[in-house]
Amino acid sequence: MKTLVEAVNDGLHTEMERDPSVMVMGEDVGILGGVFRATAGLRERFGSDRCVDTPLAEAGILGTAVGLAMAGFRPVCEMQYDAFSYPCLDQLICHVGRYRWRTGGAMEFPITVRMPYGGRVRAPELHDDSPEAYYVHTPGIKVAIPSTPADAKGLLAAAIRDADPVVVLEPKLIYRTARGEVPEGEHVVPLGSARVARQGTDVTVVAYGAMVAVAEAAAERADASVEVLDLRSLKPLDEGALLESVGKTGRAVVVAEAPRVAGFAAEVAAVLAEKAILDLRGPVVRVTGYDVPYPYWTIEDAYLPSPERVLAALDKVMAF
Amino acid sequence: MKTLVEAVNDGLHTEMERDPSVMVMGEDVGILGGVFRATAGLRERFGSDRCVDTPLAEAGILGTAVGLAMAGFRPVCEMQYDAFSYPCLDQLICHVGRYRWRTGGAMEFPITVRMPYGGRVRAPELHDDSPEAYYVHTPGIKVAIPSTPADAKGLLAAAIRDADPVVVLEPKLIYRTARGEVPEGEHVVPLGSARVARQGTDVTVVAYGAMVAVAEAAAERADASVEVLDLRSLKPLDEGALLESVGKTGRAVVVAEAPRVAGFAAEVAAVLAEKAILDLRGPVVRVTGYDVPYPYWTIEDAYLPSPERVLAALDKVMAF
Amino acid sequence: MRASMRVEPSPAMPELRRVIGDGEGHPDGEVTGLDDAGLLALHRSMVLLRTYDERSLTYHRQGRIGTYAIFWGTEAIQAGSVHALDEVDWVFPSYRESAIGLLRGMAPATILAWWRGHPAGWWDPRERRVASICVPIATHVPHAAGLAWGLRLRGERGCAVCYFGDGATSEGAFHEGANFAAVMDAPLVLLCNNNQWAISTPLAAQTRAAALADKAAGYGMPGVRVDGGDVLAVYDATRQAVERARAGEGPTLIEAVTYRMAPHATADDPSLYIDEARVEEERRSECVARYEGYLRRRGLLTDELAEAARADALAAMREGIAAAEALPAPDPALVFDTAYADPPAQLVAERAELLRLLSEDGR
Amino acid sequence: MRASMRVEPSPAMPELRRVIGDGEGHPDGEVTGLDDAGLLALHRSMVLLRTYDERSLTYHRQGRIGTYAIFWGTEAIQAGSVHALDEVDWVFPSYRESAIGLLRGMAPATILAWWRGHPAGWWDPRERRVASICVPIATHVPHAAGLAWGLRLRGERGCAVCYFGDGATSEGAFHEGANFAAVMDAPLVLLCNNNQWAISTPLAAQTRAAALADKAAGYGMPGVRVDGGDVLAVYDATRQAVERARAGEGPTLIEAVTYRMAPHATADDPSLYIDEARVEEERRSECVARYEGYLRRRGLLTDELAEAARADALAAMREGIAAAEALPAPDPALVFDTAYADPPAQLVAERAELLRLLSEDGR
Ligand SMILES: Cc1ncc(C[n+]2csc(CCOP(=O)(O)OP(=O)(O)O)c2C)c(N)n1
Ligand SMILES: Cc1ncc(C[n+]2csc(CCOP(=O)(O)OP(=O)(O)O)c2C)c(N)n1
Ligand SMILES: [Mg+2]
Ligand SMILES: [Mg+2]
Repeated sequence: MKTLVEAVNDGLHTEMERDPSVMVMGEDVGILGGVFRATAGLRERFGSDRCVDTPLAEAGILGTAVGLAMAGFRPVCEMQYDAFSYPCLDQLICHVGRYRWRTGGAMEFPITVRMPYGGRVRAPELHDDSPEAYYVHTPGIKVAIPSTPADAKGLLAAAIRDADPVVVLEPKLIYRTARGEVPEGEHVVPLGSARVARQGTDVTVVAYGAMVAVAEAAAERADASVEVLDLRSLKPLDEGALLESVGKTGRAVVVAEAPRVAGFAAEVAAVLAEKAILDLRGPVVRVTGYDVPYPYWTIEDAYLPSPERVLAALDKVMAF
Repeated sequence: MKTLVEAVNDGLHTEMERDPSVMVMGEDVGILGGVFRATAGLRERFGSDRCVDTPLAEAGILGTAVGLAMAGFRPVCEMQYDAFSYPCLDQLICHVGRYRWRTGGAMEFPITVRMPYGGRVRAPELHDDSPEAYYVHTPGIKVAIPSTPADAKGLLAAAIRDADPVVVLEPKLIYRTARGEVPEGEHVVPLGSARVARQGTDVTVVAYGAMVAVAEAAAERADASVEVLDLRSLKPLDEGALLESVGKTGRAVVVAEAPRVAGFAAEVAAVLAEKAILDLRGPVVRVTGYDVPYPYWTIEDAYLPSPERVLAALDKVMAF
Repeated sequence: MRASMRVEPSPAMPELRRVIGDGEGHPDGEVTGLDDAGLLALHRSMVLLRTYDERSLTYHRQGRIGTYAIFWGTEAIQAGSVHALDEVDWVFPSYRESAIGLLRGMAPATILAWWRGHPAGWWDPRERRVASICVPIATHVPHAAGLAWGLRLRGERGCAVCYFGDGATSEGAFHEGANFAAVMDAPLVLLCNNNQWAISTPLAAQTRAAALADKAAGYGMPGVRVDGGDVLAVYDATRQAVERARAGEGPTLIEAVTYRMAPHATADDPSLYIDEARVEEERRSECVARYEGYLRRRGLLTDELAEAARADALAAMREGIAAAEALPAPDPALVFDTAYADPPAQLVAERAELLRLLSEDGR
Repeated sequence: MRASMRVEPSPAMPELRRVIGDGEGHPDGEVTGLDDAGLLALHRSMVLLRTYDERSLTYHRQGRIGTYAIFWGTEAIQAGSVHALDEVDWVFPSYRESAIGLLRGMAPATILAWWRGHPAGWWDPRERRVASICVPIATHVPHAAGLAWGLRLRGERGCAVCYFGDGATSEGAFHEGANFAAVMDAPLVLLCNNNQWAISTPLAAQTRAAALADKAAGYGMPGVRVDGGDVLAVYDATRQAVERARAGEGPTLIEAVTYRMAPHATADDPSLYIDEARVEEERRSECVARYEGYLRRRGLLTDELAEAARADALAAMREGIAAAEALPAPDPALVFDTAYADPPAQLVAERAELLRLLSEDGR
């Protein structure tokens, strides 16, 4: 049994052991082992050239990672927190997602960016963002979000081995509370395969990250038979699994903690509106964060999707 | 008759005349009058303190605009091109969209960011992006996109006068080709009101910016009676107009040149999937750019939504 | 740590500017602008900050505030600089100067509420010309530059001070803000609290500059390096920078050199990376005692005055935490109510829906 | 323009380093590392670049290439630096050095294809160790820093040169890249083409630094200022920086001072903001003629050799444009085919749909 953050740490150890071109870089990832200790032990084991404490500059981290990739490395960049990743968006959009294309496909940019993300951690502002939409919308970038320790290790391994750049968002709320069996040694969960977290027949709740548990809690209390689909990978999206589940249930609720407007939940709804219109027996309801800054933590519970909000959405969809 | 870029210029003159706290800032906006001449004449008329040539630093432009707003100004920041706005995303997400909230609503941040955007201008890479989704997804930020000269002036005026930060994306492809009557003097097109660009009964094509003309061209050639809805403002979205049109036609195609995945077209489809499900007689089809870097210009026509692609989508929706 | 491989040595740094003596070579000095009352007021400010910080750590341990960024040992930097300002001048704090508003009369309860995640921790920056606490490193440097530039444009005499750390100087936002300030002749004081650590990252892994003040030349502004534990040295450097700023001569970079004498924040475990003996040694020359020694040597500070400063500060904190704890649970509607002046209709509808749901749930 | 209000003058800048004389005080000098053949090879490189640039302007006027960023007058900076490198060293061009690959044997047709918006303008950077042309200002500085750092980690002897303009030094990306390079002891030469303009923005509105080389101290690296019209001065400064880099001594900032002697790009109308007389004056001391004068004074360059260099370059360009124009219209499938090594299934499906539609349309 490992926690989610221990699984990340295990994954990093395993992949660095396996491939000497993998290097980890970021603020405080070395001697401290990361503010969440996700990189603990790497510096002792692999040295300070392969687990690098960088200057405090996120665009510099990702920008130098582009150069390191050109030199043949597979950099794994840690952004210390979700909202502190924004300075790297310029490099991500202009270069990380485009450089392979720019070389006519000749060069690979196997860069992994990982970061803790999401809310409810009782912290001052800007420690709770869910920025996945910025990443998913960016061409050339893949995005994975685990909800279990085993997937945290397996998706990270897939990201590191992928020839394309991948952003892995780790739900920090459940870093230490999600516990589970994690396969020893090499363990890869391929990108683009969703996981049916719970079987059901009446309605599909689509979720990822910390929202999977919220969906499951709602499912537990719902009158209907609820299927919970954990997307695991947002791009590539497992459209097959999504359409299959909604094809079966005919109803869909999408749960995500990011702000609603143009968030990833909209993409899921749009795929259904285009490809499952005949299956849908009711509206596709989104249960999401709102179009406001992530609130002060004494009221964050009101902002975040809760089992109650998911249940209300389920009622609405079932009663339609 | 004015061109779209002349209308922008007219709008800037009018608003700066009207309100001495309005100031324009950006790279080459002063003595040159902007690389597209959108700010031509402002420096001569209002002086170099109100039309400021800044250092070459987009995050610095938007970041100092935050401070200028705190000092009581209404800064209008020009980003020279769409893709060169990405360095300002950090300031936008962390501060421009949050500072009012952070003061408990006490202080206003009436910042306008305007930029030429969109493709087909036969330029080297990174001069053709459609980044609206990054902006729309950001809480606290409003987004407008004109498709006519009159709206270019009116939406810009609304943006400048708005107490909240607004990003205005100006379709550079039609800067000089879109011509039309532009009201003299003060002219405001309120944010949040869409425009029926063409009446129709069978199917609604939702578009904005340069895609409105593409939608209209397709409508012209279509067998069905096509209504074209020009959103004009992406946030606030005119949900009423959207639902009314689709309520009437029962069918929807959404056209946008930005990459499809988690683009703004998904938001439109998601609103329909949630609120118009009983009206929909077929799938909501998106005609968009693709999940790839905007291509080299000898093949950009294949990437961009064309009347042909819209017609194919219309056929699909009508035949459903 | 990788060995420094500098070949051309950078110009020898001048010794840190000091005013307060140590009896070993450095005699006590004096500064312009502070009479006896001013010197004692400065002392009270330092004690207030020190008390705020020490009580906050206790409150955190008691679970009464959340994560907290300790600033023990930087009172000289904060108080020394603020006392060199006028009321019209603006202050741009980072999380490390969260309580700097106290020096402008802000209630401790407000700042404690901030650290309690309560919306009463929000404030209107214009009230006391104290900007909001900045969490993302260095991103407030352009804000301060823009505000100061704006003051100049308005022809006002105010200036601004922006606080940030050594780590912050690596960020692009610092660079762009400093450059804008210089180019726009902004009346700005860039005050770097060089505590030689950014969480676990030592200065040597942050920069190869011989001194952070060396960065000033790259912006065409003066760079000044002072002993950050010497409140009068900080005061004096700030006073001079403010004078330049008001005279239209643009920004100054002040590097206040100190050493981080506490964990980065309550969640941090520095034993993993810091030599605790060094910290202990640094704490022995901490700024409040140094200044008290100076004031006593000058015959200004008596036991009664010192005691009164402490007692008043403690009383303010006792009152502050009580007031913060007495705040009613915030209205969840606040999730929606301050983001937009004129919120999108969709958001208004979502607000209504959520509030209906919450009231149904009886929460 | 606002008057500079600097009070403390920054240290007097050393005169620009020069090697090529002008007969008035500056005698011709010599540099280490270039024998007669090397000197002549350098000349041929300059002529090749000059010819590329002049022909490109003509091709643009003829509608045969799109917008083009003219580099007339910077041949000394480009050729001088590249000739100080080994084949193992990397070059990171901005749009201003679009044709620098010519000096590594890249075909003119490739670069012309880039300016024609044709995918044949794509290249594999590893082939000649020439990175892709960087369009967003300064964003390639961290790339070059990372690559150079990577070379050091691999124990290779290569280094990298990164080219950027005066305007680029205002961007956060420049700052972060330079700082990373210094901290990581990256074997990197930061080569600033200070042509004193960023489109219409003059240096004085870009920075208050007395010299861009002044920024080096802030990163703890040497800063060198050379006459950018003196190819041998650029060569020599680069050679020394490369020596330091290979010795593990980290990066160097070279400021090559010149003046923009042409419009920013073909779309630009500098008459709106530049004093054309000044441009004319600058053009009179342009770098190719200066170097030719030097070579002739040294008896190395004959009319035949000069003529041959021009003729060969012209022939290469003639061949290049013919080859670029002979390229088949690109396959629209290329829209999809190089973004991902392993594309998402949705994208694969969209590709198929679009290609079907395009073939139905008979396009
Ligand atoms: C943009 C950004 N990146 C990362 C962080 C996380 N973080 C918080 S404090 C800190 C170290 C700051 O060091 P320094 O600037 O020296 O200030 P100090 O904390 O020492 O006062 C980091 C990395 C952040 N707040 N913002
Ligand atoms: C990030 C970014 N912002 C803006 C631009 C638009 N732009 C292209 S060239 C240029 C001026 C660059 O000046 P400088 O760095 O001095 O280089 P030069 O063109 O003079 O060689 C600008 C603003 C850009 N390419 N990238
Ligand atoms: Mg520090
Ligand atoms: Mg320039």
